[in-house]
Amino acid sequence: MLPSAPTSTLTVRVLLFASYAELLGRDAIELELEAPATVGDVLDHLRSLTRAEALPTRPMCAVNLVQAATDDLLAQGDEVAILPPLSGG
Amino acid sequence: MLPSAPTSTLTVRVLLFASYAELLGRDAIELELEAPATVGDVLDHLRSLTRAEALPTRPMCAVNLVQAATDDLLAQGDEVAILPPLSGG
Amino acid sequence: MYLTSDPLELATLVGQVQSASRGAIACFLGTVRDHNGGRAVLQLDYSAYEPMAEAECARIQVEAERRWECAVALQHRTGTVRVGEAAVVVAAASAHRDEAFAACRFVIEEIKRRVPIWKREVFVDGTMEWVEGGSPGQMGSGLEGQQNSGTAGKLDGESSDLITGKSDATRA
Amino acid sequence: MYLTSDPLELATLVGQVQSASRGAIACFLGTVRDHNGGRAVLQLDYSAYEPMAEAECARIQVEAERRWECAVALQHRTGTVRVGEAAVVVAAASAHRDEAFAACRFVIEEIKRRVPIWKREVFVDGTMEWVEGGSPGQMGSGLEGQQNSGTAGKLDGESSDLITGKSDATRA
Repeated sequence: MLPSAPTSTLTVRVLLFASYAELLGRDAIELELEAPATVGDVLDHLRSLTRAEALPTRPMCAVNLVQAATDDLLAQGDEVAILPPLSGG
Repeated sequence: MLPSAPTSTLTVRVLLFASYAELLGRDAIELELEAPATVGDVLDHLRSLTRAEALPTRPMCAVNLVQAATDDLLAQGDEVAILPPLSGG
Repeated sequence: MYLTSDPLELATLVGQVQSASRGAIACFLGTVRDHNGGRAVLQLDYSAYEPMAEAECARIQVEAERRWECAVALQHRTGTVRVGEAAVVVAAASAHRDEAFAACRFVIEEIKRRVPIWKREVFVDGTMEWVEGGSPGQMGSGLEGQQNSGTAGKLDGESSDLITGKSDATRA
Repeated sequence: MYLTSDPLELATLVGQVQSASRGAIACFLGTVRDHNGGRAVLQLDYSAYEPMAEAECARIQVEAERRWECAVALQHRTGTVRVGEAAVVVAAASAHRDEAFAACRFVIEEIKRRVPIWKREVFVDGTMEWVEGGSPGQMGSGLEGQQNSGTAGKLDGESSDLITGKSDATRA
């Protein structure tokens, strides 16, 4: 985040699944982030909670049920899901 | 058959299916043929029982459950099946 | 018995091929359609050269199970099969879905190509037609199938219930 | 609902796609295998990002039904699925078997590639492993799936129940 960023904050709900949920010991986290915030900021925060290398550099993510990129901007109330490699079927 | 063929005879059972059975009004015929006899001789006989063009020139045939060619020789007691184009499934 | 006059049960065939080591099961059902060539179909009447059809189905099963690492089951109805009922069912189970799909597809194609079974379409208007439009197959003897005209069995152009065309209510 | 914790019934899905105008029905069942990588499997535990998984399954169905002239049904289990039980079932009905097979195959491939579902293998010896060896897919948003390492979620090399590898008891 830039030093000149406004000091307003936004809250997002982060969902964790499968091995990521196990890794972080929970399946959901409420995060308050300084705006503007991106998916990557959420990932940085998660890395601070565990060993940084435990999450891949660019895990698959979704914002409000739609797949998202690491530099996508977040809005207040967004649901951010961090998805391990899929293994359905 | 050659004029010099031996005059011994053999009996075969001819099976007819589907449209061929309907064409000839029966589904089985006992035929006594002069030996040596071929599948083609059976077909010639069938053609004499109906309009010759009603049977294709070389219908699919089987002798004793195995597909046979028109010039295959027959033996006493053979089961000769004349098979319309298949339409299973 | 590969041929039966009883209704076909997909679950029964799946149960026959399923095992704890084969996780992929591909199946095919061919059911009787209600229309063919714009005409309303009531039912299909299947007849077969039964001993040869049984032998040919067994050969198809063995060939599929040898060619792919799989277990195969197949059944075909004889007699009257009504609209919506299954005339043929195939199930193929393998450890891998590529093999299961390939074996299942092979079996249904070979059934249509090689097994001496014939169907007659019975239309709602009471007319009937033998379906003989399929290309003749090469059966287990290894001999080439003879080319048959699509109108074999046609009787002098007037017996419409003998005319055989390319129509096929189960040509699916 | 495309996801369910109840046992899957192939006949139910076949009934959903079957109609008198669609005579070819191709199906696929993926069942839990008893062994994987030489280890005896007891069960698989499936979890899902349910609202996204439901949306993705709906998109897959629509895509298949638009691309081929067919009707498609699919269901995936969640929760515990025991050895021999079906984890995923697909049925595709069309007037023609080419379309039915193609649609069925497309749907199972897309389920594996795009639907946010994860499985953990529970072995007979009591150990567990998340299965995360699949290549990440491209989901409905149209964005490219990010490349994930096969060992994402691995905790410092010592938590064997978190280690994710290429093993997969339903990789069929």
